[in-house]
Amino acid sequence: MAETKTATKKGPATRDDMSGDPLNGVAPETALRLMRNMLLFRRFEEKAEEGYAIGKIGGFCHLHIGQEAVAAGSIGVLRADDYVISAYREHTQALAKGISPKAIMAELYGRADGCSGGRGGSMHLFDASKGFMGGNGIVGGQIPTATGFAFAIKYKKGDQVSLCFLGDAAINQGAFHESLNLAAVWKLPVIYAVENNGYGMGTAFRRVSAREVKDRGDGYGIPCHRVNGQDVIETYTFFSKLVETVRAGGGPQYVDVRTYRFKGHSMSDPVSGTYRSKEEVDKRVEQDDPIRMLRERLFEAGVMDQEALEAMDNEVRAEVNEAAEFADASPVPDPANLYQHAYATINEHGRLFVDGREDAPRARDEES
Amino acid sequence: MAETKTATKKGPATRDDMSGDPLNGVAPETALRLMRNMLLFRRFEEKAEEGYAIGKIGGFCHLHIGQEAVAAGSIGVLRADDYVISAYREHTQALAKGISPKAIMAELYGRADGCSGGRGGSMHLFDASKGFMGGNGIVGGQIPTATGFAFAIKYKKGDQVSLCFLGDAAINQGAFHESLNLAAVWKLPVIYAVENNGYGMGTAFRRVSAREVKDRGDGYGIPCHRVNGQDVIETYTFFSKLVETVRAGGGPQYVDVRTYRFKGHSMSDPVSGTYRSKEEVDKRVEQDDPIRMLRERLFEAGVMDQEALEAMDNEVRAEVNEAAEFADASPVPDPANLYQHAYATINEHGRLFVDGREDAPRARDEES
Amino acid sequence: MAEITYREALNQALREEMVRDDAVFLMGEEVAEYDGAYKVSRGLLKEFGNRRIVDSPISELGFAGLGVGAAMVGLRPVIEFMTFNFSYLALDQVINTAAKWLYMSNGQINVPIVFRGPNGSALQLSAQHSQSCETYYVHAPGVKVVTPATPADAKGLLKAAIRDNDPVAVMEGELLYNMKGEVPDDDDFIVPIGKADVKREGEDVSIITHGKSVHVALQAATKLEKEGVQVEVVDLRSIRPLDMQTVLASVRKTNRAVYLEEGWAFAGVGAQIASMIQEEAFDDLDAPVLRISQADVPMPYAKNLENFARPTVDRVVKACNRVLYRNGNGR
Amino acid sequence: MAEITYREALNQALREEMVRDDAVFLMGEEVAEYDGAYKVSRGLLKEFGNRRIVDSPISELGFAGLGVGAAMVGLRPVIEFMTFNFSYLALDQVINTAAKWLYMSNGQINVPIVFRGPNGSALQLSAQHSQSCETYYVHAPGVKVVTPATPADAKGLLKAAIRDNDPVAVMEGELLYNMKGEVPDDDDFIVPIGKADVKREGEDVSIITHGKSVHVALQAATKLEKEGVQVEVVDLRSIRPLDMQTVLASVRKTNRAVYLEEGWAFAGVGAQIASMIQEEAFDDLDAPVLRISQADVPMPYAKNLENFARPTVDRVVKACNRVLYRNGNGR
Ligand SMILES: Cc1ncc(C[n+]2csc(CCOP(=O)(O)OP(=O)(O)O)c2C)c(N)n1
Ligand SMILES: Cc1ncc(C[n+]2csc(CCOP(=O)(O)OP(=O)(O)O)c2C)c(N)n1
Ligand SMILES: [Mg+2]
Ligand SMILES: [Mg+2]
Repeated sequence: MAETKTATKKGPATRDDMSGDPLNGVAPETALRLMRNMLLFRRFEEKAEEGYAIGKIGGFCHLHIGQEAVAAGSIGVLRADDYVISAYREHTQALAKGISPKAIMAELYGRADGCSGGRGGSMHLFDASKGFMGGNGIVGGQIPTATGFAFAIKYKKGDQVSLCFLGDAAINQGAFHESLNLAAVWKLPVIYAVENNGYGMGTAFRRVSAREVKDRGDGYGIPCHRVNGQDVIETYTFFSKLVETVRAGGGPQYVDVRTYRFKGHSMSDPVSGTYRSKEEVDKRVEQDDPIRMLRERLFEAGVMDQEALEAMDNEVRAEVNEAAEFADASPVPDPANLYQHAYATINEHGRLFVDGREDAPRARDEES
Repeated sequence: MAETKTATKKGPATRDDMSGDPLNGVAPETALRLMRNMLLFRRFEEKAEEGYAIGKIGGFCHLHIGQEAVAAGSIGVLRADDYVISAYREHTQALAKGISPKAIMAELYGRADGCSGGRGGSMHLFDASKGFMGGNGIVGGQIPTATGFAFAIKYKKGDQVSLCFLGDAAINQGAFHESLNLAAVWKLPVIYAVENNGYGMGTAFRRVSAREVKDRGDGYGIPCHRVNGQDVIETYTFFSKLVETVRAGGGPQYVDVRTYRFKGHSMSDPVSGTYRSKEEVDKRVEQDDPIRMLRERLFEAGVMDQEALEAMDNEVRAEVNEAAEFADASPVPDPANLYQHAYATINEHGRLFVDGREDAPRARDEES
Repeated sequence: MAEITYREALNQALREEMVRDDAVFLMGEEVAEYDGAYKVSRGLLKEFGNRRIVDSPISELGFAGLGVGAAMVGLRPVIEFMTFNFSYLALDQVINTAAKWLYMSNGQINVPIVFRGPNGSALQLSAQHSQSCETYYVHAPGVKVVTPATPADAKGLLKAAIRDNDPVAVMEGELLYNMKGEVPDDDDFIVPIGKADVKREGEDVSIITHGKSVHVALQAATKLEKEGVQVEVVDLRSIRPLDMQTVLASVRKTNRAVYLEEGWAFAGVGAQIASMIQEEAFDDLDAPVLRISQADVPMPYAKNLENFARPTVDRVVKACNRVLYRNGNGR
Repeated sequence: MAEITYREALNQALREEMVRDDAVFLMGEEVAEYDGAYKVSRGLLKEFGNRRIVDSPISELGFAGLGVGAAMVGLRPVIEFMTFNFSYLALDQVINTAAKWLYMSNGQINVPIVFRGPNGSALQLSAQHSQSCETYYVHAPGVKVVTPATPADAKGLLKAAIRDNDPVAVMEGELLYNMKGEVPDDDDFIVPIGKADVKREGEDVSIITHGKSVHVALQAATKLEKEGVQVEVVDLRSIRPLDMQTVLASVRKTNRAVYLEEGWAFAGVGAQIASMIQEEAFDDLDAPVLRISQADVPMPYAKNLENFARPTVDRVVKACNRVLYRNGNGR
């Protein structure tokens, strides 16, 4: 593993309860599950990177490497019927919410068995049955949607939670502002989790904001929190409480989740060079690798040893390889279905499609 | 005058300097000018109301009665080359920035001599030569524009100020959020003055915001202020300082200007009934009339007496009557100019207008 | 059948669908305590309470997007734009989310939402408040657009829109709200989306139109009748989906067509219909399809300019005469 | 004359106009330190500093609107949208402010602003990132829209746009940035807005098109030439204003026309042009004007679906054959 070489470094992992428990009260099996998830996320993203390099994956592709603890530690506390929606950097979040690596990889490959039938690609993963409601490629576009999920939950008197991921750069969008106000006024069960990796593409957050991410939540009457998103135990513990608060009627919450992107913005962006130095990235990778941080905790707690970790890693790698094989074997989508799902029913009174193509569905009445 | 009957009531006028000076250090001639302006605004709006009732004015028309001190006390401290932009409730602001009552009334009447040539109407008053850059009918739409004026001022290393009026309800728009952040990041010379009259149409602000107007400016790193916009002396004193601060490079400012609308939202909205009680309105009109408040100060300071006030009022009434007569005598715009100013030059290479009308200007090349 | 106003028809449609299905709610500026800026939702707050009739802040992007999210998870939001002019602010949510979620999710997530409100010009509301916004809603696939011209169509189309599983924009007209007409009482009265309506039959020339302009077309038809010209008036009612069958049948009968619309011509609805007619009925046309629209300028405030900029009855009559190659007025 | 890329041509245009006029500045996401998401502004920060090359937050409505305000008081902003897909968020500022201020102010306030960036699809960018946005910009009067297809046009039109006193949208293409072509070195080289360009002459059929599709049209022309069909390719270059003179001259010569566009058909540019052609050259047409466009669905991600949804050379060839009433392939 990449992080083995830094095995002796001490990370900034917190010990909230002062009990000396390296897992901070998190059950060992939970901690192991978090480790497995994060490993899966890491290996999945590495595989995606590979797939992109060999041309199996196209379009825009944004990796979550370095930010795995955020997905594992937050979505990991949710129920199956809670809703998650995100932006375009959402592979691991989709995995965390229960979409299989196969279905996601097949989607990245643009295949019929993909979780979006090959129509969405990397930025648009969906499994409504698992409460994963998409990736939105428009920065900030998912924020009102998540607010709408929360509105519906409250309307139906449910106790689910709507979890909305957004990047630090997204908080400069008007959609953020309008949504937070709506959520505050109507006390909606929604958590706005800002994955604050410090950059929006090549723009450091401090260059486009006079205040910090956490402070930008002031003004709405919504509790503002900050958590170290590299430390999955801290993240998990924090979100466990927060989600229960929201479920119990605590209303909307705003979280500055501090994290760091280990890779470039997308596949075309180098890891470092223009907007951040190699030194900066190297230092953060060394200090803030979420997998290394959890490994140290697990080893210290005696819950896992190097051997067990390697076994787990091999298992996960096998799973990811299988996903890639599955994806590669999956057929491309059938062009005969091109028009399907543009509307709920494509065969209506009147023509829905006016491109003049022979294969475009005609109006119901025109066929007779 | 309407406010005569409350002449004995004490208003909440402030005495900042504890000197006992009822004018709080504001020069008597300035105070008299403010009074004249507010009287002019009041009489102008009453005349507009009349003009609407008799069908001389059409469309939407929003009166500023009750809020006169805001316009007088803030725009009153500006230079001719400072910029002002507002929403649709902007008659008095246009007057304050120096557009003549005649040109504004003619605009309301939809006449060729109107300050927008009869094309804008009540919501869209302009005089670029006086720095009055319009009324925008899209709630919040003027906020980025004002920010752009400030950007240009800084770009050209000027020392003007951009003053942006918006309603309390406009702060829930994304344009507000994006603009304040841009202004903060680039330290632009702009003042966002929220005319906080407590309502956006029939919606009380507290129903659509979990925090107060002043607090909604938190989060941007911009100084947030509050001022009593019914007290023109307080408003004038406050804006005098604020404008100097901004002119000296103090960067963007956010002001919660507390005020109250004495009339309905627009001509079709009753003064009270649905969303605010008659008692509420009556009480505010009685307590918070800006003209009455200044009159008391002036009388107390011995700068003006009832007779002088009445003389001033008569003068102002005459001016407003003249404006109405001028408007009525002004010709309607010439339909032959319908296409003019849709573009800077209407006779270009290629057709700009494709409505197929014979009178539409043709392309330059087509004519030959 | 009762004679009611267009406003009452919309109100009935909302009321009936809310009674029928608890998932239906109405959200927008002033829809609750104020009964709607144009009083379309009169009495609904009282009947259904503020859970289902919801006053929103002035945040078009936010509340339209909130509605879209709510629609994805089982509700049937009716989002009122005070006028469609303000909905440019929400367009990203309409086009990039509402219109695409079903397709991008490969059919997993329906978005049964209605966007409604007045569209087009009223009286001297100037450039920013007088726009006909059809083009912005019909261009991208994924949204349906209907434009009721009568009280019956208003009720039937709004009910159909609420029951529809796709996003539907219901574009009304401020100047139509007070119009009266016969409307079926039946709680299940629906006007199917995608069915045009021949509002008047005639053999000589077809005026094809939608929305408020239907009434201008009917006036032009009356005028022309006096000159012996029989005009057929086809009201699209639904712009997407589009009932080309009815349009083409009319053109094949009259061999001449004029498209009349309130809004601008450039890439307007008329452009689409005119080009389809010539594509599909080229040999049936005895004259080009002409289009009558607003003058290609922002709508001016002054009454005389506004009237001059509008697509008037006279302009429609003139266009009909042109496609009939006659001089008009019996000359 | 030098052979440079479309990207370099745009870069030169920006540079030259910035040297020429201090009022010109460039603002957008990643335009400065990152040299532009597509490297169009490479080196400009270094040359002009951060007063004039300005990285903005992700606030399309805000910074587009800021540009509009700056333009009103004497600057000449060039606002880069990273792609036009994101500009739906800014549409209110484009249509309700930029496009209307001059008119509403009775000619007092000019808005000399340029909105520019890539438009249309690239490779597998899916539904939200592949849209052709012309319709949203051309429908309302007050904005001009140009769509350069070659490096020379890119340079000449961007320079013209920056010097123009109205808002101009310059719609580029991600897939065009690397294309090479001859470009005049002259600092005052301008391609006038409103002048179409006959990119290839022919007698048999006119393909009228704009933007990236020009190259598809040229390929179709080459293919058809082998079958003995002489195609004329008319590149509008400017959609508003529209050079109908050149379009009509071509149609009057060939008597047959196909409109090709990248985007959707419904109320697209092709609809406008097709309807104008039949309005103004009805008697010259030997066949209906056909339109070839993207399939009427959100752009799917999978490569095979994307290719299937695109308006391909084959589809254009087929349409030409149809208006020529021939079966194609010499059959
Ligand atoms: C509305 C919009 N503007 C611009 C873009 C282009 N863009 C894609 S990602 C991105 C940066 C977003 O940064 P952030 O929100 O911090 O998320 P991160 O990539 O760091 O996860 C930009 C500018 C976009 N997709 N949508
Ligand atoms: C974007 C937009 N949404 C809605 C409206 C309709 N509208 C006009 S004024 C108004 C209320 C605005 O209230 P506020 O900003 O407080 O200003 P006030 O009228 O109190 O001066 C509304 C909702 C509009 N003009 N623009
Ligand atoms: Mg980021
Ligand atoms: Mg208000």
